Amino acid sequence: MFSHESWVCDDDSGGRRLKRKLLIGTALAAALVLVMASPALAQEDPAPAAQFVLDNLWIFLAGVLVFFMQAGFALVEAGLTRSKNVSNIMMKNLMDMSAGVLAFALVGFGIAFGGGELLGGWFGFDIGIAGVEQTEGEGLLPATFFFFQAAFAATAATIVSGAMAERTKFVSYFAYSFFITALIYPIVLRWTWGGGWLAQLDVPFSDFAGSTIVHATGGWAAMMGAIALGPRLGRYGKDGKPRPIPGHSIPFVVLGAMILFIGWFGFNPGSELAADEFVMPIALKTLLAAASGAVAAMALNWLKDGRPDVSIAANGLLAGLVAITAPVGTVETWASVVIGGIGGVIVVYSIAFFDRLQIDDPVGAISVHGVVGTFGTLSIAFFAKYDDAFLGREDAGLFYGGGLDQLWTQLIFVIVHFVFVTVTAGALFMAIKRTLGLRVSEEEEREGLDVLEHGSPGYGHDPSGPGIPSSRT
Amino acid sequence: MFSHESWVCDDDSGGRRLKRKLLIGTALAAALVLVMASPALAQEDPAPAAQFVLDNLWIFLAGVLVFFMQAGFALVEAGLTRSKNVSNIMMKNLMDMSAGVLAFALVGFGIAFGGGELLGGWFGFDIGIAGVEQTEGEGLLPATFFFFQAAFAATAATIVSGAMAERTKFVSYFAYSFFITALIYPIVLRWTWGGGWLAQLDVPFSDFAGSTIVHATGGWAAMMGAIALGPRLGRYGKDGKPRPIPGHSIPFVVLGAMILFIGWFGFNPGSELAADEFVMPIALKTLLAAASGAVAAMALNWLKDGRPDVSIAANGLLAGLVAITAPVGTVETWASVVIGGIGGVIVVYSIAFFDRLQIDDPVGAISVHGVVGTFGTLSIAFFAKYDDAFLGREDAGLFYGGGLDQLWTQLIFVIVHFVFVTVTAGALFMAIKRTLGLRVSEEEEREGLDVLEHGSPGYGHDPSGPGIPSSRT
Amino acid sequence: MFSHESWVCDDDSGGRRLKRKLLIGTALAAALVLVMASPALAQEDPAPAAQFVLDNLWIFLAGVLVFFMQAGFALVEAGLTRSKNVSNIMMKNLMDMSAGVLAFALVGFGIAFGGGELLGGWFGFDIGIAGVEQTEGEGLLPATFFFFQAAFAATAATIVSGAMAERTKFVSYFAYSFFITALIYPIVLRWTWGGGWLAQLDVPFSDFAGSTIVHATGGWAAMMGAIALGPRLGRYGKDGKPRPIPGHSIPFVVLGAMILFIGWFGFNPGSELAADEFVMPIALKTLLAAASGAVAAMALNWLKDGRPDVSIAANGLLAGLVAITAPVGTVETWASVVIGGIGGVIVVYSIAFFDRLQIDDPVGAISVHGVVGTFGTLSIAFFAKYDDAFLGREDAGLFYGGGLDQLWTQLIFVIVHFVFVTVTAGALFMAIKRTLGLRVSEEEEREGLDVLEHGSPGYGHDPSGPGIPSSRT
Amino acid sequence: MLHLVTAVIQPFRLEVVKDALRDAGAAGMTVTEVSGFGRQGSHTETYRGAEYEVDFVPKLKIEILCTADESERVADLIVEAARTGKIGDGKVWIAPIGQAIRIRTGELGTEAV
Amino acid sequence: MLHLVTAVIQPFRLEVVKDALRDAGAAGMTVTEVSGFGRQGSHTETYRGAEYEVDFVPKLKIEILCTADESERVADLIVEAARTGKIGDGKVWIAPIGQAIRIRTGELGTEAV
Amino acid sequence: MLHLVTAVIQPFRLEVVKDALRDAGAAGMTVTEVSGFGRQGSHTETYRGAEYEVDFVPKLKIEILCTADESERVADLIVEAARTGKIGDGKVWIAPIGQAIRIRTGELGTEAV
Ligand SMILES: Nc1ncnc2c1ncn2[C@@H]1O[C@H](COP(=O)(O)OP(=O)(O)O)[C@@H](O)[C@H]1O
Ligand SMILES: Nc1ncnc2c1ncn2[C@@H]1O[C@H](COP(=O)(O)OP(=O)(O)O)[C@@H](O)[C@H]1O
Ligand SMILES: Nc1ncnc2c1ncn2[C@@H]1O[C@H](COP(=O)(O)OP(=O)(O)O)[C@@H](O)[C@H]1O
Repeated sequence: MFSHESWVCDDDSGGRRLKRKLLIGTALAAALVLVMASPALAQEDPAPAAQFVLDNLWIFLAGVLVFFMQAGFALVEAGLTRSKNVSNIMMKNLMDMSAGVLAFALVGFGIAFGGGELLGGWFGFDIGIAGVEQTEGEGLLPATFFFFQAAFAATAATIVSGAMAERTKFVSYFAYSFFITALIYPIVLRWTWGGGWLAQLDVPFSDFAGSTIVHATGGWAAMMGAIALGPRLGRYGKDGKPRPIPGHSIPFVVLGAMILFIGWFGFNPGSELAADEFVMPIALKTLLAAASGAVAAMALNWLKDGRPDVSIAANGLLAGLVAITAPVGTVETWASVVIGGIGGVIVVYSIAFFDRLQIDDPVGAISVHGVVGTFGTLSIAFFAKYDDAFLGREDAGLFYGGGLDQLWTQLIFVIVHFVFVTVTAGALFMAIKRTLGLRVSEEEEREGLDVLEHGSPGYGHDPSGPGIPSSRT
Repeated sequence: MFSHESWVCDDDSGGRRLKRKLLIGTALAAALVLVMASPALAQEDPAPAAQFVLDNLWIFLAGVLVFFMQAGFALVEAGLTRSKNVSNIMMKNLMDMSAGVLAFALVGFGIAFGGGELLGGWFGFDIGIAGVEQTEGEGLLPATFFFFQAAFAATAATIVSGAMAERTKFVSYFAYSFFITALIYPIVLRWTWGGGWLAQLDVPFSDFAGSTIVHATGGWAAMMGAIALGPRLGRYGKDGKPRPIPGHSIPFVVLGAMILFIGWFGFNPGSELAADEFVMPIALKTLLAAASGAVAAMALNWLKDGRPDVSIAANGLLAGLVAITAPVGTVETWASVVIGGIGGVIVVYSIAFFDRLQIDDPVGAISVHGVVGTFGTLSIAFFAKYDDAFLGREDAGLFYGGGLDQLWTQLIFVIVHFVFVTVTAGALFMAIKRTLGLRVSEEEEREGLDVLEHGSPGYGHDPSGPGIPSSRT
Repeated sequence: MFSHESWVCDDDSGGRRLKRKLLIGTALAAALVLVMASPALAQEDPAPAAQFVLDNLWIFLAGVLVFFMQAGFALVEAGLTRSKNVSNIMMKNLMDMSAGVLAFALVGFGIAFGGGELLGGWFGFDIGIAGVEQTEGEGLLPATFFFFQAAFAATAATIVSGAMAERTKFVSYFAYSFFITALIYPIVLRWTWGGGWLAQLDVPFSDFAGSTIVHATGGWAAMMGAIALGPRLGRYGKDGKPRPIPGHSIPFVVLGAMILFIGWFGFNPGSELAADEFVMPIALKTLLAAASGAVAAMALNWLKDGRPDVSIAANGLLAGLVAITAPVGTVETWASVVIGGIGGVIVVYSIAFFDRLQIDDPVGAISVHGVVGTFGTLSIAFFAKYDDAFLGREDAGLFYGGGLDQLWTQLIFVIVHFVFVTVTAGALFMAIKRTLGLRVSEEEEREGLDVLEHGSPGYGHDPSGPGIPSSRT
Repeated sequence: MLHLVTAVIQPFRLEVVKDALRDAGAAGMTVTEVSGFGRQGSHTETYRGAEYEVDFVPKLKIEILCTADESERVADLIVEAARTGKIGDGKVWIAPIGQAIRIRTGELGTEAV
Repeated sequence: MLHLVTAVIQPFRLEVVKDALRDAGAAGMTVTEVSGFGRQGSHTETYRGAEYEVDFVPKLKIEILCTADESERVADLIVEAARTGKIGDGKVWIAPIGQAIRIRTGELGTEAV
Repeated sequence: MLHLVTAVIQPFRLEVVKDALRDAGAAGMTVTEVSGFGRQGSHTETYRGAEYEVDFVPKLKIEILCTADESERVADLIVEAARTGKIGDGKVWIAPIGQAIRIRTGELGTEAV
């Protein structure tokens, strides 16, 4: 059993917008039985029927858009790494999606949304995906809710592979991926959207579509992974000076970023979890923040380096998107431009910062998802004007005279989250390092992971053609 | 005239779920006139209006997702073949979509769904796409229904080009493509979704979204094409040992597979042909089967060869999807994981099997679509628990004590289908071989089809740059 | 303030289909206040609520599909140019989308749809995107309407970058892009969809989804840009004979065209601006015109040159789509096949024509969007049978005995449009040429724009690998 | 005394040449993708409706370091294995080499081959 | 007696060099894409905010087998056609060749060229 | 008198070799991506469940034109810098060159290097 019924909407005055609040302070399992047992309610009134289907159809389609992000991540990561590792990075993204969905179905979803509270909401556990065949009820069907959540889980997992690209053993990737999707991310979910302690605070946390819950989880885990691995061979000179290792395909990077941009219109507007009139302003703010992030990163990078780097602009687009993911429901339209733009600025400096620390992140995942995700979550404390159901009140932002309490909560949220993810992910990577080993051999790294991990190069040659293997770059 | 009106839903108790049954045993042409003549019925009740638009809008969007699969097929096929033939394979996929839609509109659709039965439902014929401008009615509009069916027809045609890649004359490709889209596939359609004899059996066939009707039709035609052509030059040594010809871009393969995965959320859930509450469980089972197929194929291949091949994992993803396409409406969620997984296992062995037979299928189309599609269709006889309107009853699967009758029907279905497609496609390819010739010259095959069939290489060089043509691989 | 409320639908007899007519002859600002002030109207009736959400959700999703076209344009343009400029072209497409949306939000949207008429509808101005946070009303929400229009604006801008590829300074690109998105395109919008003088003619213009308004604006601006720049180095021999510069990736071209094809199912059906029963026939005609355009261009090219060029077939697909964009609401299904086919024929001759004029357009943007867009708009005068709300009457086409008045209006429309765009864009490019300079240095053009404008090649090499830079093609 | 035998051949003959050399006991060779211009002449390609000449065709260059007395036989082996009889089969030439060193061991002259 | 004329040139001069050689009646040549290191020096590229040096620049290597008495003229033709006057124009060198064979016919020596 | 020193090395040693040569004052070099066949032997790759042998491994070929008396030192420097001690390190060979020209200036012989 799981608590999807908490997401059921309530169509009277107080309104659909409050649906998420219901979740807090409700005996989850009890409510489930109640709603499930009376599906007839939904059938009697013909008008809600269309709305019911519409809600589910839209969230399913939003989930499809979010799954499409997997292709975007795969391309961005492939493009920013070398061609000799291109099969490996594509395989990882394929597996994040495939194995990740299974792991989340079997273990993670139950932890995140299952009934049966342990330790007062800090943990919870339930088995698997029972109940998802149901086709009656109100609000989101279990199948719809799981579909959408599974797409998010795949996203969280996939972020890590970018930062750890070009040097991680495939078997070890499998191990860490499993634990992140089946345990670390679900526990974060439990605490937050699962109605756990962060949702039960007097001033509850606010993170509409998951700047922290999804993106920073991936970002901070990515950071621990990159630290545990160490930089790629030759990435830093003996003098400590960074020596860039250019990615092998900028068109892949930009195409990937554009696909992510498209997918985000499922990610953010879909997080409304209903087909209602709030979806469109959310979409609009998502659009403007993305645009602003790309322009800001490009402009700053142009000023700093004299030439605007294309992959930095793409990172800026994504930073704008990550930044607005948390505050998108609560801020005014103009604020989305500002928040996206700040995201774009941050990403430029953050990438340079981690480079100086010699934490080698080929795709900028730590900066885009970890740092900017955290910033986006905090921005709510300043810019929040509207109630997005999480917030539960208007004018909560400091700029609207909202006081420090939301800032305080948001700080607790991002700090606890940072500590939890870095500690658990750090332990995980250390454990793998000791047992399976985390990093491929120097020779394999030099030759490329494609041949040694997967059997043949990602860009094959024609044996009956010129007959010689293309040198692998 | 065509019988789209058979897909009209019937909103009372018996329910929308039975809509397809209506089609069986109805005088199609008669019903058409009836419903078309009374569009007012749909207008009187305001509530269905939103549902009416929603049904049509969703199936149209599902059709768009299915058309997006064309890009996925193009990429998978391009990635698994050599760069010297990349323009040719992209062109074929572009034409499957373009010429295929026209051929289906002008001929195929009438055969499949037209009024006027010949030979007791074995054949039928009607001209073209008249009536599709209608905007009133119930259920799916003619335009919507045609749009969705055309997307499916394009899919069936495109499967063949993969197995016949790198050695087929472009003009001959056009000839066979036309006959498959305009005749062979429509006749299969007529017999099944068109309400023909397989739908009129006492225990009617069951194939929800077309594991056999769409995929195996493509797959078995692909097999006959690959046999008629013979293997690519150098594909098997004089000793008969397979000598792999690596594809030129694994990132294309994985990107293509991911796009196909996305498109399948139109293919399967859209086959519900209505926006209702059954769409989401279908989507969920599609997701889980895909994930399971990819993981199973990867794991098995890892065990067998010591290194997990990336394109095999991608094939596994697609195998999971093809496998669940028929049973998706009738099986429980756990069964989708099992069926998808078996699909993934089958594809690994099947690819090896056809390789041993020296049937050269560069992309694995025969295995993914033919073999696994047939398996998926048969799986219904074992796993079916729910009624998906095709089945017309619950617990039909052997594992639920359903008896052998459904297995019998499914066997008749896949055997007749196999015989029909292999015989007609075989005759077609032989006829083309005798007349136009099927295969390019040895020299053209060696040089690549891009230059000789289309004028210039797919990866062009800069004449004012280094000034020398890149050697074509 | 802006006039989105003009798009509000009116559900009684006369019907939703007339919504656009409302816009003409209405005091825009006045109506805005009126509707905005009475949001309660929409809330009282439960049935329209689902329709209200459905309308907005669909147009938002259509906008997402249109934004996806950015990826299509990027790929087509990248594929048809050389690898040494691939980063640059991707960057431009990324910025068309990002900076373009911001420019349109800050300036263009106000000009196009703002209240306050200047000079009798020839101009109008309003600041920015105020009001878009609204979530109540009828018809399309401001946020939805802006989202969809912004996607269109990005499309218009992006067309230009293709024709000017491989030789334009990045800073100058920014300058012209800004003016096109913020001024030229919005003024065209104002005159037409914004309810300006072309909409107020006795026989108003007709351009359902923007063959002229969007595509020809891009196309003619592209023409002026290509003329102002001059051809690429080595593109024409001293004898004036064209010397082709092959694009570096035909698979990118075809993938891009397929993505554009998919996106067009947002572009055309979305231009209905409502979720109603007219969406699907529009989708169907879009499909058939695309198919017909691709087949016609391929067949003609095959006849002419003996070998069917793949990128010409892709151009044909796009030409079919551009051609049907204006008449899609007014013509019969068979006519969409004819119009798309003529579009495909035109594009083949038009590309050859501009080549003979030595106007170097690497991607065929002038032909596909300018010439075919203009043709599509004129075709209404011949083929129009239905009223699509723009037309306001049935059987307006000459072939249905509609008289010459619509032809006259359409001619005025496309001629005034041509003159306006060529004069303003011409002036713009000349001004940039005089100030910033439009074209890169000969050396930069030879080396490629990627390194000199953006810092490093689009296809990077591995410094710790073979260690030598791949020669840039 | 050492010789360097250089051959320019049709790419699809590499496999045959390699096998012939290996069977004859050749220790190694180095292969380069090259573009050839010769009697084989240019061919015409078309792109977007316009024609252009392609003067160069893809070839492979093989270099084999061997002792002076082996060089003729190596050259003959290559000629035999690479020959198709059509224009464009390529050339073999032999150049004198002063000294050779195996990097791994520092062995010199005929030892290095 | 035969010579092998080898030239390393700027890629964009190939067309001019080829035309000059063809006009002068040269029978063939073999071209290789290479990377050059020389006086032209390195240039700086930037990637994601960091700088790096690129020491090698793309060049083309042309090899022409010809008779010993033609070799000077071939070299001169190349020098003339390839010269832009800027650093990095490249080099030409001439090496003695012992024997040459046309694979197609087995013709030897000057016949083979 | 001039020599052409040719070396076939492991790709990942290029940087070291280049630095060693530059430090020793070498004026230039020309590098080509090549495929080597030798004692290092073939390795097995797998593709879609089937195995195949890859006989060739990626190598780099370096060519350095220098005066006859420098050539030994250049060769030694390369040998030293390129050596890893594993099979496949490659070879260096030295050939006599008759004449050399700098394209930019027309300088001849040792001036041209
Ligand atoms: N004079 C030459 N110098 C160097 N390479 C040559 C020369 N002539 C031909 N080649 C090379 O040999 C290849 C085949 O030569 P070609 O004249 O076309 O045919 P054939 O050798 O059969 O007469 C050419 O493509 C070129 O690479
Ligand atoms: N000593 C050398 N040996 C081999 N190739 C050389 C040598 N010196 C220069 N080259 C080649 O010639 C090219 C041009 O040389 P460079 O010194 O840059 O200019 P220039 O020839 O005008 O003096 C280099 O890029 C390299 O490919
Ligand atoms: N006889 C030869 N002629 C030309 N090149 C050779 C020869 N033998 C080896 N090579 C080149 O040297 C490389 C290394 O040679 P190999 O025999 O594998 O190792 P080692 O030089 O350490 O004995 C080969 O890959 C090939 O490129």
